Amino acid sequence: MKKLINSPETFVKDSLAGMALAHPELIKVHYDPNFVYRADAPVSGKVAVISGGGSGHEPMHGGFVGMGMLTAACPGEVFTSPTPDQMLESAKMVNSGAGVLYIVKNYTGDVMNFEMAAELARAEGIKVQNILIDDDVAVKDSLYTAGRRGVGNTVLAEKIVGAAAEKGYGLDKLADLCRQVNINGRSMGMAITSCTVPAKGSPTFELGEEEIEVGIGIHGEPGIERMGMKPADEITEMMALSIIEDDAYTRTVREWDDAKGEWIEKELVDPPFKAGDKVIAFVNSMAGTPVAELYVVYRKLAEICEKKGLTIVRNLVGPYITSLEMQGMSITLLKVDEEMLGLWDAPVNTPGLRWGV
Amino acid sequence: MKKLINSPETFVKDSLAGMALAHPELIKVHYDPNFVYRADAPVSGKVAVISGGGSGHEPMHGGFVGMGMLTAACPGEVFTSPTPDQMLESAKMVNSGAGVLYIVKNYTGDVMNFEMAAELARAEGIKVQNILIDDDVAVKDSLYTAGRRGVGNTVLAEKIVGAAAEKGYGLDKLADLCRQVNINGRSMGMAITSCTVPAKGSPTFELGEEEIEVGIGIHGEPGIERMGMKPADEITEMMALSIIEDDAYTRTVREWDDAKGEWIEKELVDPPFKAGDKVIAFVNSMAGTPVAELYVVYRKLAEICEKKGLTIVRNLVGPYITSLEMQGMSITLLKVDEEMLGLWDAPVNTPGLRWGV
Amino acid sequence: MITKDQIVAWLRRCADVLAENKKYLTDLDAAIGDADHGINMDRGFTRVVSQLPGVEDKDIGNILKMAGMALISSVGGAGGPLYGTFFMRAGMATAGKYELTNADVAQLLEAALDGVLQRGKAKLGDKTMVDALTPAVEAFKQTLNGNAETDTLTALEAAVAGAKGGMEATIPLVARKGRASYLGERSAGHQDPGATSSYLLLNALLTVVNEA
Amino acid sequence: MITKDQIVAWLRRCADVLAENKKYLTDLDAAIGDADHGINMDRGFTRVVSQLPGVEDKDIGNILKMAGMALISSVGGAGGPLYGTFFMRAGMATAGKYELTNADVAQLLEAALDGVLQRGKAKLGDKTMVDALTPAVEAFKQTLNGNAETDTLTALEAAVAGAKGGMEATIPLVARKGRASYLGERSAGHQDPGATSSYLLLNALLTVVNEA
Ligand SMILES: Nc1ncnc2c1ncn2[C@@H]1O[C@H](COP(=O)(O)OP(=O)(O)O)[C@@H](O)[C@H]1O
Ligand SMILES: Nc1ncnc2c1ncn2[C@@H]1O[C@H](COP(=O)(O)OP(=O)(O)O)[C@@H](O)[C@H]1O
Ligand SMILES: [Mg+2]
Ligand SMILES: [Mg+2]
Ligand SMILES: [Mg+2]
Ligand SMILES: [Mg+2]
Repeated sequence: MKKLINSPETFVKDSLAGMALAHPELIKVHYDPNFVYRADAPVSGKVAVISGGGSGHEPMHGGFVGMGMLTAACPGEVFTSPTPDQMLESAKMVNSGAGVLYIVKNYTGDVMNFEMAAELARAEGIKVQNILIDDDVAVKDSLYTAGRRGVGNTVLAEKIVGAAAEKGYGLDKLADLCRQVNINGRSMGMAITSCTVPAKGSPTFELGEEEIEVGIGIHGEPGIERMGMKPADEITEMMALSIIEDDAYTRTVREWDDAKGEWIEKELVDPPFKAGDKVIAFVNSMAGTPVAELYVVYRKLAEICEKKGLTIVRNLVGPYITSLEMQGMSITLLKVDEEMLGLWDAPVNTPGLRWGV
Repeated sequence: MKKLINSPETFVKDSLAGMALAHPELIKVHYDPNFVYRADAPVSGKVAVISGGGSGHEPMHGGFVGMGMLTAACPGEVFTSPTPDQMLESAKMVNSGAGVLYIVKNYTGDVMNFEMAAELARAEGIKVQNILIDDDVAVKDSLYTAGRRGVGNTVLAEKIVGAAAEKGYGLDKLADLCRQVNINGRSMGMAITSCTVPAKGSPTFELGEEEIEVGIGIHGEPGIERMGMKPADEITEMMALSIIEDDAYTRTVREWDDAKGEWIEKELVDPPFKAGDKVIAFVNSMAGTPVAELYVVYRKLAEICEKKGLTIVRNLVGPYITSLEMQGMSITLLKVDEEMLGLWDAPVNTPGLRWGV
Repeated sequence: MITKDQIVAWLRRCADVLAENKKYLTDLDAAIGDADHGINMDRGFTRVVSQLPGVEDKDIGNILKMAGMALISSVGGAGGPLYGTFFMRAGMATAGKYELTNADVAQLLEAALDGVLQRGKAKLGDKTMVDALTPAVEAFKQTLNGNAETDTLTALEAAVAGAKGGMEATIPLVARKGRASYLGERSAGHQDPGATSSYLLLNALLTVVNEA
Repeated sequence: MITKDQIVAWLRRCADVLAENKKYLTDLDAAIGDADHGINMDRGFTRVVSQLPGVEDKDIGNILKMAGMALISSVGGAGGPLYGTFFMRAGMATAGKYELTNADVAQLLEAALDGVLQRGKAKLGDKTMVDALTPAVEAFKQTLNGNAETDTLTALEAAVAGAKGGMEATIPLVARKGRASYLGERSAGHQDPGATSSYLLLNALLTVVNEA
């Protein structure tokens, strides 16, 4: 295994230390438990937006901490959900009194750890809400699975919800917004090469010289189909259509009901895309695929969206939610209304995403 | 070969088309000859700053076209210098009358093509100056070679010189500034894996399971030394010291003398770094190395700079001058004065680099 | 009867067994998950052992709660909250005790399994650790049933046999919970890593009691 | 004597030969350069051939200048300006002509080589195309020397032999110009791609003249 690390054990901390040194004006890093937080937190009167997940997806989440996006981020070990103490301690550090929104990608581990964290935080008198992101249309039969994975739409949700928190949205309104962003966004990914988890030291899966896998997750989870390499346009079309033509999607999520004081089950439905929708189009590199190739994909994606009557009002092209050094890409489309669009355009100043400042 | 392209022949154009679609407010693309130019060019009264080189290094150069950076960029075929007609036509398109500065990376092909372009542009009455970037300390015995290659410092030069052009610097003053940036910056690169040129279809070089090559160029040019994989800290130290302890470097460059109306030879000397210097530190991914690993490198680089008495006043960490999908990284240190620092901080709005707007 | 010292020995033994089986569990997880289960469990029990000295003189309840807390704050992923809850509940069920009767052990196991079920909401046959834990707890209780004289060793042997059977029975199953569920039909034919670690943990207890 | 039609045939022949040797030249360039020389030259001569119909009825000077322009605006890299200049200068040296005497050919070759030297500033022994072109031009002139009767074929044969010798002589050399120079001593032991393409281009002329 060849990586620019000192050892699998020190990788996450060394990387956090480097990020802290590179961006002292934006972020600070707390160790044991590990979390990244806004240099100016707590921000008086504002709800704190906290996310987290396994490491290996950088810049997500730590690189999205800063003005107009996350208030804190909890990095786990590589590809392993962080632990409740990280989530709790970061909440205590950045809570201004206005409460905390945990943005949680839908993986069993993340969900359970964030639920435990929420219970612990509530026990300490912090108002908390957990909102799931589950946007990966590659997960089929989701009635019989842990449901759709949280992938690319997480980045868009963190930007939009972070901007709303900056604007002063209260916790409930923020949770509503985050749920709206979640149900209106869909993604799909593909891999050209496998990633290698440092502690494992060998590739998670093997692809042949001319093979790709479509539908993979950001942890190298197997996809829908393994197939021969194809021109970028064909791959893009296949993935874009899977997203655009995806039916209404119904599932049950667990959210905290403050009035009842308990977790309740909620049915959420993602409405399908339709002609006339305005979307943010996000073409993401799994890390190893260079931006020049992403633009080849974007070219075709724009053509398909136009053909399908979707208007791309904004776009994001680059490595934002990665999978270690994996080559491959993902596409996310998020239907936006004027409110979301305004929040997307609002200033953001983080190590990984910056505009308007 | 697995890449997200449609064919080696269409790669450059497809990618340019995607970039144009993604950033219509910033840039436009002209085909046959190919160049990227500012959507609002020519910018009245301002010197046009044009660069270019082989494709495969994205976001450089096309991704650096926009307010506060390049006025135009000429992409060649992958790893092949662009041709004089691209450089000439782009100059004609964006010249406001204040003249054109060509920023040229020091490769035989680039130098000759840009010299031909300058001659052609002058014949059409355009004021032109060519300034070389040659910052790669890995090239030894440069008396007997084509000299040091232009690598990471090109990105910093394009930012600083672009900001100065935006501020209204005249052509001569701009050329002086660019020369200053060049002689004060030094870089070194390393590869973990080879890149694959699309038209060739197989890796440019082979590295073993546990081998790296230090001193490689951005086209997969061989380095100084092939060695076993080492911890990131060791690699970083080796490279940082090669840069920081590099002696004064003297070479002859060809520049146009407007008074004499001919090319003249000029001796330039890079002063060595010394304690007390303020530097911009740039840790760059060759594309395939994720940002989390770059921060591991940055951590150690910051430590070494401090030990050597260099103050890092700004930093840039990410994939900015890449080598197709190569895994690896480069380090650039640029000694800056107040003028350069102010220009570095000035607003920039391009697909690849954005702040202050 | 299981003593406090045996509980402490169990936790140390768990750490040893998980260190030995780190690669094995990780490889099982690579096939249908994300290749970290062994690494996570090893990290967790290393933490448990490092915190043992601070609680060794406390009661069994406190020792097991410490183990639960240590797992929760060091394992992460799905394993962390599940095994963390397992040991937290085990600790709550044995609060104040310095030795455990067979009935105490049965209560411990039942409470721990309940915690896992509540936290993870998996059902038997979902191809998770529940598939190893459930038959183990059942077998333990059944062996005791109406027979207060049964020795702990016999009951534990039955429990471990149950866990082993449950673990092996996960092989043909299609996962319906956790990361393996994303594979759908493709998850069949592989043994579940969590069921395997559950078997190893119970077997470690048997070994310790056996050695006494 | 070389006719205009032979010059046109030469350019077409160059395109064929470079297409055939695209991989060979690229592989040579991979060893000590950046693996594009064959690809670049092939692209360049494809452009030349595509533009031939527009100038086929013009004089040799115009045809060669067109080739030079086409190469300059399609090859890029080091090869583009160098071979572009080669053909531009060849065109300037043959302006207005529809056939070339031996002396004309000598002038053409000399002017073309001069252009390459001025543009690239390489010296003999720097391990570049100059190492193939210089002995070729020398041999051509020498064969003619004081002997107006020598037929073009004989002189060209000598030139091509000179190019071949020069090309092969690049193998042990350490490069001092172009991308290969970055390798220092490591560039020794490899044949220079540019010297090889120069030999191929001259050999194409010989083939065409031979066929007549
Ligand atoms: N909902 C659940 N209930 C019970 N056990 C589960 C559940 N989800 C996953 N597991 C168990 O967790 C194991 C995986 O643990 P681990 O690899 O540590 O977590 P992760 O999947 O987050 O990487 C699975 O093999 C399975 O036995
Ligand atoms: N300064 C020079 N003068 C003459 N020939 C040169 C010079 N530099 C390079 N060459 C020739 O150019 C060839 C490489 O051409 P090519 O691969 O097309 O360009 P690049 O090096 O830009 O990729 C070399 O093999 C060498 O013969
Ligand atoms: Mg995991
Ligand atoms: Mg080249
Ligand atoms: Mg796992
Ligand atoms: Mg070349």
